[in-house]
Amino acid sequence: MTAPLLAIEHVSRHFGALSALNGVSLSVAARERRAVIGPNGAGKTTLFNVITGQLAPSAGAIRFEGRAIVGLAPHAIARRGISRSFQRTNLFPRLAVGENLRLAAAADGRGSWNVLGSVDRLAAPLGRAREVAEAVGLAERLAEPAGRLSYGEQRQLEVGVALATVPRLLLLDEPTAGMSPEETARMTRLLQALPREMTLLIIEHDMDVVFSLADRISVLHHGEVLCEGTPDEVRADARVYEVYLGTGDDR
Amino acid sequence: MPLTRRSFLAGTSAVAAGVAMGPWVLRSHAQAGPIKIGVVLPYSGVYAVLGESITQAMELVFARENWTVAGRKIEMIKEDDQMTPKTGIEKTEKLIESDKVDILTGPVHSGILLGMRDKVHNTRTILIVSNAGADDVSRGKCSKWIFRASFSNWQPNQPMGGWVARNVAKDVFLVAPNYAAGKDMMTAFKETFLPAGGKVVAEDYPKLGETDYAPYLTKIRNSGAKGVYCFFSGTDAVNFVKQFDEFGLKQSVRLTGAGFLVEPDVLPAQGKAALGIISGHFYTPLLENPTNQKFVKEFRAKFNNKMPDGFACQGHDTAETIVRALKAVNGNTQDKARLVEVIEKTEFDSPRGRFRFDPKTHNVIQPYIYVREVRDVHGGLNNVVIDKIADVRDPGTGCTLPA
Amino acid sequence: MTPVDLLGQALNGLAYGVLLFLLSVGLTLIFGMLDVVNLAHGSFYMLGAFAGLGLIAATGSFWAALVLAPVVVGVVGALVERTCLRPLYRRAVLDQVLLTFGLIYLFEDVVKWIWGGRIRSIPGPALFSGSVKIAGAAFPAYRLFVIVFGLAIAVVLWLVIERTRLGSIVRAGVWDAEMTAGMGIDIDRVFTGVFAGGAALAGLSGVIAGPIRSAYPAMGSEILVVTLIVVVVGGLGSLKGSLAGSLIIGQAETFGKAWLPETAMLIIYVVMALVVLFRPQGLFGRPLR
Amino acid sequence: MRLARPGGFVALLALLAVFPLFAGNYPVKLLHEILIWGVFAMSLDLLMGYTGLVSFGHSAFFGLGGYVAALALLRWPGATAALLLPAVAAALAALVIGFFSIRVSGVYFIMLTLAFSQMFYAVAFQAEWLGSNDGISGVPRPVVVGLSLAAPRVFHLFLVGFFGLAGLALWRVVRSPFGHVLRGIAENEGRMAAVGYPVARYKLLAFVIAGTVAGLAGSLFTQLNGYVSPDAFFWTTSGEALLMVILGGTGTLGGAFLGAAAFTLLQSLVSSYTERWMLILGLTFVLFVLFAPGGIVGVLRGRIGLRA
Repeated sequence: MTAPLLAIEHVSRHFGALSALNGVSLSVAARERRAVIGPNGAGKTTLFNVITGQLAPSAGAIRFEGRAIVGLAPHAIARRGISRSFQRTNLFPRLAVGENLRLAAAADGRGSWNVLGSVDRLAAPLGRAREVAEAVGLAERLAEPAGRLSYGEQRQLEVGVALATVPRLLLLDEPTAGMSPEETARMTRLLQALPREMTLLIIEHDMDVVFSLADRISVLHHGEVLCEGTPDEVRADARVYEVYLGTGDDR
Repeated sequence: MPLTRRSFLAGTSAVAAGVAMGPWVLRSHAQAGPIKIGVVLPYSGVYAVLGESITQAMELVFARENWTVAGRKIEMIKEDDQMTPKTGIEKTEKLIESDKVDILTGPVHSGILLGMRDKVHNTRTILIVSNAGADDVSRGKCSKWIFRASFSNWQPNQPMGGWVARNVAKDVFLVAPNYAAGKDMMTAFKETFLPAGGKVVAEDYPKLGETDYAPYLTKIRNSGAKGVYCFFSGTDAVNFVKQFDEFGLKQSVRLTGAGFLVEPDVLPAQGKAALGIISGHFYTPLLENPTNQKFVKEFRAKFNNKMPDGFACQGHDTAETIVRALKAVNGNTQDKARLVEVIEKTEFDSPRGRFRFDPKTHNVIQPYIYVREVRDVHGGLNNVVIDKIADVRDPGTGCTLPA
Repeated sequence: MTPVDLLGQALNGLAYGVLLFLLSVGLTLIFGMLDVVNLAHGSFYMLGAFAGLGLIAATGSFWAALVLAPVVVGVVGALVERTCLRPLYRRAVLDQVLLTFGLIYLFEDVVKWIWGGRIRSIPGPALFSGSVKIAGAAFPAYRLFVIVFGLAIAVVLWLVIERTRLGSIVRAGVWDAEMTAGMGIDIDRVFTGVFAGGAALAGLSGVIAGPIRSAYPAMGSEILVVTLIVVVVGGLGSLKGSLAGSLIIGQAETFGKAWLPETAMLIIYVVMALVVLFRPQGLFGRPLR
Repeated sequence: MRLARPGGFVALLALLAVFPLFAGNYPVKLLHEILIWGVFAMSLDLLMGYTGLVSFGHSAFFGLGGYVAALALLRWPGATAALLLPAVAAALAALVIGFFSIRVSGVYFIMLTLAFSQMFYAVAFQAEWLGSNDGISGVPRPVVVGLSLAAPRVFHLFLVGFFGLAGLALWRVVRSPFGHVLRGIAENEGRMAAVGYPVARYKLLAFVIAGTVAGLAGSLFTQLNGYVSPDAFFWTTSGEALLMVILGGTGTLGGAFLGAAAFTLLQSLVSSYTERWMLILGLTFVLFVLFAPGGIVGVLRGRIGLRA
């Protein structure tokens, strides 16, 4: 068996007396599409924040491609090949859509230290930005400031920015949150069409999206992994119904 | 051509009447306009009161002449230097280049004086310094074009050293703001203080603009000094003197200093705390010479009963120098070199005594440095003369005129 | 340095520190709650001194001025908050900087207009004129009064902020103004109140400082920087921090002047830089992020 | 950004170059101040408008450039002393100050930069070898490539050239890939880090570039006046530069220049006519903030508050 792409080992994170993560262990294989579900307050977003370095874990280790990443700054972790989208839209509102994507695509730093040159000469990131815009359905809106997009479009761009860095591991935090059914369907198709080389870790509340996308599902509850398995296994697990579906998370 | 010439002779006959014919006539034509006197002084901020005193006295002198000398009007162009070198230099430039003033006067701030020095020197503009005392301008940085009708920092302090050692105390604590003027003044004081057997117990240089002297006063109290010699002016002088009294030091330590410490700009704010302070200065409004009596009377009549101070005396002498020099050249301000020669020889009775410039440095020779004590006389706090030292001239080390 | 000397200097530092506390506590609460960098805070100090001067002239009593001048300055503060700052809360920090910077010029010139540029001395209360002997050395009675009075104000403020409903609203507001507004509190009025209160305290310190440091128009812009330093050293929005910062800076500057007069100016900046480097949120500030 | 369009910019420079042919010495002197303060304000705008770093300590570099130039020119009046040394000194200072300041943000950044500049002020104000309060005077203008800048016309062209080059360089910087990264940081620092930008290092380089340009402006200011004083370091110098930027319109280099021009003219002209200049200046700022938040450029665009 090959080493997992992402290995989370006994990670905890406390906020004062509150523990948001409590010894979470999780490993994601390369090319896998993994969904993380759980009721609100289960610690899902905290888990993402700990992986991407926005928060330091109180205890535990995280390895990406076999190398420890705990303690690295967010930008350094991103450079290793992990990219994420945010639950709350987190864009560059006054910059054009194309510029949002180009900045992300150029984040590897090549060319970005050029102090006197022209942005127009950065062929690779510009190309990548167009490609991603095409993929997320914003090819027509490249020149529009991101702040002027509709909510659904901003969600698409949110994912686009995460995609543009060409990550090996993509973390998506509720990409369809607040979307209309049509928008959700489009987002699902978009995600399904992503290349398999891009390993996916997705937090999602919409079970249709989860079941149509995920190879495996991890259920988080009270900062702990309740269970893990294929969609069918999880669907069959009574505990999941109890804590999550059954208790009627009202969203 | 003849016609033109005749008509303008008629037009300028009043001016030309006392003037030799020939080339002079042409020049008078060029000079029919007013004589412009540039003034760079602080008119805002704490030091505005200094600028005001100097300006008022100048206006008084010019008004005596009906604002006309040798048939030409006198026009004062006042600029606020805000006590900042940047602005002072900019205003100097404006007066020289844009207003094309005939004679420049000011400033209060030594830094501004040093900053404008090269500009003035290079453009051959005549500058009569009406306050700033930077010694350098009478030493290495003296200039043929610069006269000083006020004082050099050295002047009020050097004679005081020996006097304090002989009459006040041998163990003295020195305090002055930490900048060139403060240090220069203390050095000048020591020149005569040490040879007269004085001993400097300690010296401290608080920052300029210090508001709380408590740490220094505590040190003075515990140093065992019998006297303090200091230089402060403006806000610093008010706060130092008041806090000196507040700490109860006046009972055991005699406070002496350069005259600025207790000039009328700060004396009212100091109040009773200033009583008994001994200071050396070239002027006090109580001087009994007739020129001063007249000056005080006119000044108080014109400016709402305000007492003139040393700054007013400086303004008076600046303006008086200008008036006398202009009369001597008959209003011809074109020939600058000649004007310089005339100013150099100007001599008159000033409120402070017989006024003349030292030809070696172009700095005023103080007729006297008066040793004064603050007393409650003549219906208020006043600096009463208790002794005087005659003919105090700056050594002018390193000055070689004409430069 | 003898023990008497040490004691004397410590008292000097304490008197200065207490003055800084009265100045900085308003600024720190305004910072913490309104998120406003109020560069005009020094102007309120200056206005307090001049209002005190006017009121002493009118009433003949230092004590009347001590009570009334802060009220006058507080009203000016409330007006400034209502008319100038209110429209800016949702705008960039920069706009507030520019506005309050403009107010410095404005207040300074208005005062100059009314009172002239001359330095004015504020007569202290006759009760505390002269000096008293402490351990054999004379110390000004008025400064002792300042120390006691300032510390008393600190205790009162602490009680108000820690023990009253108003105080709990202010504390909540410092942490999260938006949330406080969500709790159904009229946050606008609280903002005005805090700003006016801060201004009044600055005015109070102006009156208190007057008999020691005199009154002149530039006094506000001169004291501003050290006040800001106290706030940063203590931590934004913290009453405890403001007190600690004031006392530390007060002692540091006083002993700096006594021992190394020519570098005394530097010491407070060094203290501040050290604090910011090793504890960026200040001594009692809430942790950054 | 109309001013920054290449054609317009060249025309402006040409106009500035021939200005002394039509104007007296005093307007020319005012123009020189505007050019130097304009460059100083533009360098600050690189931080404020483009990187989102509100520095209240930019005077540290202006003053340092001025003092280094003064000390150096008194010994060796050449291009090295006039340009190279001040630039290097300012760059090094910016590197150190920036390294520490960039670790904090917002109000703390404002305060820390303020404190650093005040430290310089304290040193200059008290150090005897720097002339303490009086500053350093009698600084000669340098001889650059055989031309003496003491000649007014040569100095004028030198200043216009300096302004042109500095303006062009900053214009290139804000349009370069690096400049775009800065804008991204100003817009959303957290996201820039999340996609992989080492944000602190980009900020530091911006800080160093801005500091270097400010140092050069300071050096030129010393050369203009033959004089430098501790005021150059004082926090109000930073404050005035901030005002210029905001007055002109944050995030537009041309606006910073316009702001410098407006401020300089306002201060010089108003103070020649009335003692109440501080009141008028203060009132202008207050009214500008309340009613024209986009600055002069905002008003010119007619769309107040909306920046492209």
